[in-house]
Amino acid sequence: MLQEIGVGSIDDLFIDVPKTIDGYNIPDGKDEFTVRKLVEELARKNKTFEPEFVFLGAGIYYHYIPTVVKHLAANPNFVTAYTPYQAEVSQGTLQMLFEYQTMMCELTGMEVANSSMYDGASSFAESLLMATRITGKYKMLVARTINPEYRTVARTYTKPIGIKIEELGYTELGTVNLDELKAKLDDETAAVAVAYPNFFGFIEDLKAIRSLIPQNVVFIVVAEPVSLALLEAPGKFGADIVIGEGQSLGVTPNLGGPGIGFFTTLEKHVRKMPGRLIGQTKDLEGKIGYVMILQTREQHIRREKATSNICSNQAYIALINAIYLSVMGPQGLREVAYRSYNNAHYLAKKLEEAGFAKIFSGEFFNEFVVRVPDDYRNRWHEMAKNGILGPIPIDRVYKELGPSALVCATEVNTKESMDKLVEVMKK
Amino acid sequence: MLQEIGVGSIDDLFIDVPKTIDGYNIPDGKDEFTVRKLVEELARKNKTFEPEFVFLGAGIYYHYIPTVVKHLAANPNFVTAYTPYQAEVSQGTLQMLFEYQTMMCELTGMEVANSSMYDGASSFAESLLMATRITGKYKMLVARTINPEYRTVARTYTKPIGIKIEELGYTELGTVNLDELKAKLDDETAAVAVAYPNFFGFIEDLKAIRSLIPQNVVFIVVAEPVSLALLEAPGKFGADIVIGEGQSLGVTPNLGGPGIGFFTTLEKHVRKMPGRLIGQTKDLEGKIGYVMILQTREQHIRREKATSNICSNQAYIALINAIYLSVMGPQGLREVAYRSYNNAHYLAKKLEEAGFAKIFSGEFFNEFVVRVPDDYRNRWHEMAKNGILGPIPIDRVYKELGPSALVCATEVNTKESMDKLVEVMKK
Amino acid sequence: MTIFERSKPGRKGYELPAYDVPDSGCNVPEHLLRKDPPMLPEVSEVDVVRHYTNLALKNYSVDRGFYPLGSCTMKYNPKINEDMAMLFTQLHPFQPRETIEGAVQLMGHLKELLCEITGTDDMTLQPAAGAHGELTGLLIARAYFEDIGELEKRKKVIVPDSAHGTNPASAAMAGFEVIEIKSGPDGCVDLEELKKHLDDTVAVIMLTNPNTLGLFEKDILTIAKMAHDVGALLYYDGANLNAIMGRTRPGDMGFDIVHLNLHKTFSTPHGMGGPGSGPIGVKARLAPYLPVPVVRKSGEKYELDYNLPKSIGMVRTFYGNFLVLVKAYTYILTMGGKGLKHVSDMAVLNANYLRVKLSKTFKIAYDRICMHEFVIDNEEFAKKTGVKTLDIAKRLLDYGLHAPTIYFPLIVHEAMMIEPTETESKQTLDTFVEAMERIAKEAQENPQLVKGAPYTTPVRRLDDVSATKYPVFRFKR
Amino acid sequence: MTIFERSKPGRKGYELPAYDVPDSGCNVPEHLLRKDPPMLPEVSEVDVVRHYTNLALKNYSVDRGFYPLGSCTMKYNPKINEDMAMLFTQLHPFQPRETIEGAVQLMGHLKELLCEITGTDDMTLQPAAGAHGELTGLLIARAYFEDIGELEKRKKVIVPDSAHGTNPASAAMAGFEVIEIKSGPDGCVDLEELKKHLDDTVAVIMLTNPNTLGLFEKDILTIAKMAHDVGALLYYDGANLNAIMGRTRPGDMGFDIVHLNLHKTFSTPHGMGGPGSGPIGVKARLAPYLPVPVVRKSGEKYELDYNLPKSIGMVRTFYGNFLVLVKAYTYILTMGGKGLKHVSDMAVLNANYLRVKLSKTFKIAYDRICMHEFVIDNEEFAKKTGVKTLDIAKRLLDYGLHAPTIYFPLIVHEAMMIEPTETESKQTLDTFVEAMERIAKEAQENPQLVKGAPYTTPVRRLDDVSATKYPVFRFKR
Repeated sequence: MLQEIGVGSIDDLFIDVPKTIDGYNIPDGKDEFTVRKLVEELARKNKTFEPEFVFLGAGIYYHYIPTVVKHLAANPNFVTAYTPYQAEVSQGTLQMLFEYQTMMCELTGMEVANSSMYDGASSFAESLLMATRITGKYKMLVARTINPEYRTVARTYTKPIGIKIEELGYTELGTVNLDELKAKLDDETAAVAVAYPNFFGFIEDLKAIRSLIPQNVVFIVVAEPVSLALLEAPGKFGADIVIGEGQSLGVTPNLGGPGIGFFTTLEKHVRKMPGRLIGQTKDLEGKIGYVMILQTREQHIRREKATSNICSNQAYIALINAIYLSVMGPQGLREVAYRSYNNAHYLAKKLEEAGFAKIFSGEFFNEFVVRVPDDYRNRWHEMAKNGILGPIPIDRVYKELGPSALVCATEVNTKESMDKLVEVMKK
Repeated sequence: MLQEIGVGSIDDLFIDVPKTIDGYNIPDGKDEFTVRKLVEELARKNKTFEPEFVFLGAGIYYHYIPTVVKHLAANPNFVTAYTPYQAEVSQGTLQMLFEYQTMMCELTGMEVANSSMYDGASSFAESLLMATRITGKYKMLVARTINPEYRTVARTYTKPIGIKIEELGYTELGTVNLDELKAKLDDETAAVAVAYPNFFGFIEDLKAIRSLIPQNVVFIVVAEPVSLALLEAPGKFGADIVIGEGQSLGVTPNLGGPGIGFFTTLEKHVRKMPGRLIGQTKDLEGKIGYVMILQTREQHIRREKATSNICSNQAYIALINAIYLSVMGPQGLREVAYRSYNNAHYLAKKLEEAGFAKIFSGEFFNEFVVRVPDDYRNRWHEMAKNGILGPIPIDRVYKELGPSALVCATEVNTKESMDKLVEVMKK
Repeated sequence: MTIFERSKPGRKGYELPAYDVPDSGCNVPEHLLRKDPPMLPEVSEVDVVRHYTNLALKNYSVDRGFYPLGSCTMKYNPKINEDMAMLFTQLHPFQPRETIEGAVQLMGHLKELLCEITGTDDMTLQPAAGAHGELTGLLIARAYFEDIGELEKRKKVIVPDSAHGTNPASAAMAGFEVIEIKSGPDGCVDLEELKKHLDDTVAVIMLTNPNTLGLFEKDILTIAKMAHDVGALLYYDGANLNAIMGRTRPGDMGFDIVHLNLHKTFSTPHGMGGPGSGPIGVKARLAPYLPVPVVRKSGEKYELDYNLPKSIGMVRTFYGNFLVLVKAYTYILTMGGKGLKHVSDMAVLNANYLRVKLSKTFKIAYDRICMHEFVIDNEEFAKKTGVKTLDIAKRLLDYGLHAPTIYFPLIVHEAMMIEPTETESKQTLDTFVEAMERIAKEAQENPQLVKGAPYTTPVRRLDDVSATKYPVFRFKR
Repeated sequence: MTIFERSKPGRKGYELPAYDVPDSGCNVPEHLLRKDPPMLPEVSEVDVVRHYTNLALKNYSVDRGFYPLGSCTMKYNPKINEDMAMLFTQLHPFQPRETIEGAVQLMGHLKELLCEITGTDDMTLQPAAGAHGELTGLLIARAYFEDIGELEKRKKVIVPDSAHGTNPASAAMAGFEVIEIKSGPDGCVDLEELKKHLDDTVAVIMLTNPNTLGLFEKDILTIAKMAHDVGALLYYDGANLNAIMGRTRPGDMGFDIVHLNLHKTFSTPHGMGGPGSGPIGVKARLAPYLPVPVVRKSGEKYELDYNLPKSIGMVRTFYGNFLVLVKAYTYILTMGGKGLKHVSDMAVLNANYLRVKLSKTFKIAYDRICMHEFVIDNEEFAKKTGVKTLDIAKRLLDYGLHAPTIYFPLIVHEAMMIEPTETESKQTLDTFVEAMERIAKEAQENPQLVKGAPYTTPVRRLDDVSATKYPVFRFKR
């Protein structure tokens, strides 16, 4: 090959490159059997928990994942394909994403979904940027009951372009303070954002909130997708943008990543929307096919005027979501949502009986906050040693609450495991 | 659907069936999450060993299996396809089997390989039946150094049609007694069968054996396929049939099954051969393709005059063999064979130094037999408790040897693990 | 392109760990050392990946679509079965008994479940396939007759002409003489014909019930009595068990030896032709002849019983295709007793639905209520249109479907044997009917179109004849 | 057919375990309860399996064949990476710190390896993709200038016209003004042009090196000095790192902020568009601004440092796409230091071989020694034959190959940007050359043939224009 190229050595191909190093200070490569041992050793230094003994949610949830999900998603023609730049040999990807978009529209009650964002937090951040593009305004009213990490990420994203985020407090119901909302709303307000259910697990009254917000203010809802099988779709209440984290739809916890951000909106806003969109079309013989559409919004064409810089996204996780939703269907997802709801309420009652008072009195979905003893954090570590991933203490983030923990239950918890938790927490 | 059929109920479809039961005395079905728990519980009741601490072979071997083998074989278009009855939509299966046949021919030095048998033992049994078809004779001289289970299976298969198996003993070299062979050979002899390497791990001198056998006597060699990367191919010595167990070519031990029997012979014998054969052909546009050939030998056409009743075989395991051999190539397989050989010889020396004398003095491949104390069997169980799957005691099967154990090493054993074995055996 | 043509000298796709065992040198005598390395592929990991990925793309499979091969029971293979089998791959068959407690328990429990399903008293899980089970069953019969001193006179095995090809081949391998008897006009065993051949020279009658026409042998109880009256044994070919679960059991009908195909009824995947598993259940008096080891309950635990002095021996090494057993066990736990009955109900419903729908266009060989499968008779169709069953089968491939079993059973000319299984939806069945109807229309309007099929497959119609006449057994440079 | 069209009311593919928790009743206010269930598919397990199995069959992938997308580095993804990632799927990001010791150690070790590879002092693994990393890097630059009181004056980011589209978009998101500068006649940064725009109003210069023409910016040391002389920072777009490993490091060349695409250079699969991972390495003075948490060595152990008061905050939740990190870590262990150098050597060798071979038939935009990729300029070819780059790309699909990146970089008209990567064999490259040559011939002899391509794909050429003009965003009944 060198001869064909007309050079004498490989080094000749690198004449332009300043030789600043001669190789790396990195050990030599290893065969796969040795590598396997090394990585397995690291894996053994982690502790994994039986899902039924996990009571930790806070944005990442353990759910039953049907066996087929993993099997189908493992197909190398999904795993090792790239962005469908050549649509004719990417119909698998494109149709899958089109169907994913449809499912997310259905869950949220919205008209358009993109084909994925990095995670719930970056989706949230992008929704605020989009609100500014829609309204030309820079003031955001953001509920303090939105996931704290989402709000941190949003601040990181929005600060450079001058967006100002004002927080909306919560009441003893555990939901957004409507009086404060009324007071802070003004002509400068671009958007109001709440979570549904919120970080504490409580169900915001979207109807009441929307009724307070003028039509030209963008209404953003951060939704937990499993809950939407039980709760009315935000689209029905006049949301402009509904976003969230899709991990709970068939994705393992993965130490928090990869998950997936979903992003939905209304057709009238679509040209302000970030991310990739797949649309239906026909081929020259009239056969239905799918392609990327509205790419003029995107960075590779519109460059600095793009609606976002996102390019690589989480398409593979969208596949997992789509397979999961296909297996579960409307009935299965509702069963999951209802069991999660019911388990959380059973657990709340048991914990209350055991002396762990609920801090909020509103209606919650599958999480809620309880008062805990001052030394709870130690107990939490202790429980982990014994195979229970208990409710996470949240008083470092919500200092105003005092000693408190966020309790989570999903359909994977059992009566037995919940009774056990109550018993262990009492000690 | 019932209406379309014109019956009132499902029961009406079963009018001919005598209703002897009303359902089974079997518990109701369970969801997959519960089933998973139940089966995992059974799995936990087994003990698995780190491969490097396994010194047990005797026909089933632990080897390094490259990661790709499992990934590629998991393709559902291999797993859930059936016998390639419609060749045009089974070219994946057919080409793979054609290539598998080629690889087995190459390893054994033979001209034709079929596309698989159940296991090494049934391959062996079928080779004796084939010898009778070729010669019209019924006396078989079978080395006692052939795997005892193979000989048991062969007796089961051959007894009904009147084949008589006479055993050939072994010398202190650990290989077949040539004088006995000479003495027992007569005009009634259909075949002589030896193993290469044999059950004790010793390398039969195929050249010397063949030189004693008349050309019209069928020479059957039971071969260990990994060893054939190091040892001369039996085909080179004039074998008529070379068969064996293919588990060592990339297949996990699987508690002994599934493995695969390979079966190779010469073109002149092919019409007497059992099992399915794949051949190359062309389609009507001249494109190369593959089909099942010589089916007139098979049961579905020839019925009671078929060369065998085999129909379902171990095609999927043939795929695993083919992938494994593709990854390893001639160089990799030789490396595996040589390391196995060298490890066994290192271990033999160390054991000898520790007082475990070798019982035989011939040349061996990766197994050998040592003298052990009377209470060794207890020690063997004790070692297993401590994570070492030690050399298996064989004095129940070869009573004449007295307390003895078959030691095995492959490339997965390390100096460290072998030294450890010696240390533990000494105790 | 074959993997050998992708090969390039010196290229490799593997790497072994560093090696620190001192080299002892090689003492193998020179003439026993390999001179020329085998011509195995020399390829990189990516070459291997692409080769097998592209081969897989050329296969039809159950995971791709409808696969109505009659008597093959190509039902959907639940993915959880595969995961469960993976839990047992690292066990060595000669591990100390106490270290495989879970595996033995699984086999023991599975055996009990399968005995309950078949109505038998004992069972071996050792046979690796259906035909292997047949052979095992006949060897058991043989051992039984030998034991009771009747082997000399009982040399015959009766097999109906509608039997699977493996039946006569297995009987022959077991050293019996095969007597083929003709079916009656109703497609079932002709009792008169049977009577003619039935006497105390008969060792075994082998039946498939429902038979390969998909018809239940309604005289089965009479046949059983006739067999037993002359001292013969009745053998059940389990290929078609998928039709009758939960309603009757072979043992209850009078069968003495029952084989099962775990890869048919019990949903383990077919793997392009195997591994399968063909357990053999027997009535109590035949249990002493089972191959060793037999898994037996002993108190609360299961033991491996090797102490069967009258055993036929072994039919393969170890415990059979153990991983296949794990998959079948997983399936039975999943379905449960009620679920298995439902399986048969739906399998029979689907078959009858297809039969009725197709009977509008095609001639059904025996057009009455069928069990899990039925047979189309295209003899007239072929005469009229010139389009044979083979052509229809090939044309179905163009419609993205697999063809039914063709030219079997032999007693129906131009046969198409169709078994939809219970895992197919009405939607899929309708798609198949529609394709068949369109092909029938094509056969009338443009027979050459059908005779030239398939057109859309990775290769066009292949030349079987010269492939056998001038066989190419292996790749050569 | 969409999965929604396979749906049938009431059909289901799941089953949950028996449920014994007492029903507490539902207290959600009526108006917040869902009235109409979402229109999700109602299908059986086998329906789902077939749907996705058949969709996968319609995709091209690296596991199927050559995928020479320029600047995308579609190298082979070793299977062991996938297995290793599977060992970490069950961890919750909020588990107690002491229960994720192995995961933290892995991140810590990976960070050190990547710092060594990039020549940087510290790093965040949090960004989920390349563009996400760009944004992160620019936010760090912004925070730095704010901290040193220069943000008011430094509003500009300089980007060459050959830069990836994400560069200007990321700069805009970070609140900077984008200044695009034209490349020189040699395809590299024009130093005069750069000088014209470079003053103390510039915050950052973003470069890809080698650039998108596959050319190494040979004046890079000068450019770095020019940037630093006016107090600007130099940003390295890591999309093309695969060309230079083991010979130089961005940090050594003077880059202050370096992004990596683990899904390009470090072999993690592309997953149809993601998840990726875009770590950002920085020189020591920028470390205080990294997003939290930063993994840091503390004695023999690694800790998660959240205590960075000057941090930009977070760019996503938790630790980024952690499983992708595991795969990249596995890759680096496998390749080792020497192996990574060899990767770049072979990537560059392959690209040059292709370039020289193709230069006999096509015009290479800058026909001199290239790095890991190069660009074909089909402007004349299109004028002469009427066959455009798009047509050639579509025709390549008929040859069973994926097309290169087309119409990029924008500075070459009718561009084809070709990156073969190091994992392709000469055989594969020759196959590609042959296909390209045949297409060139077709374009001359029968241009309509090429313009009508593709013919053999699951669909023919698709209508992008009306898809955007009359967008259909979702399936509707």
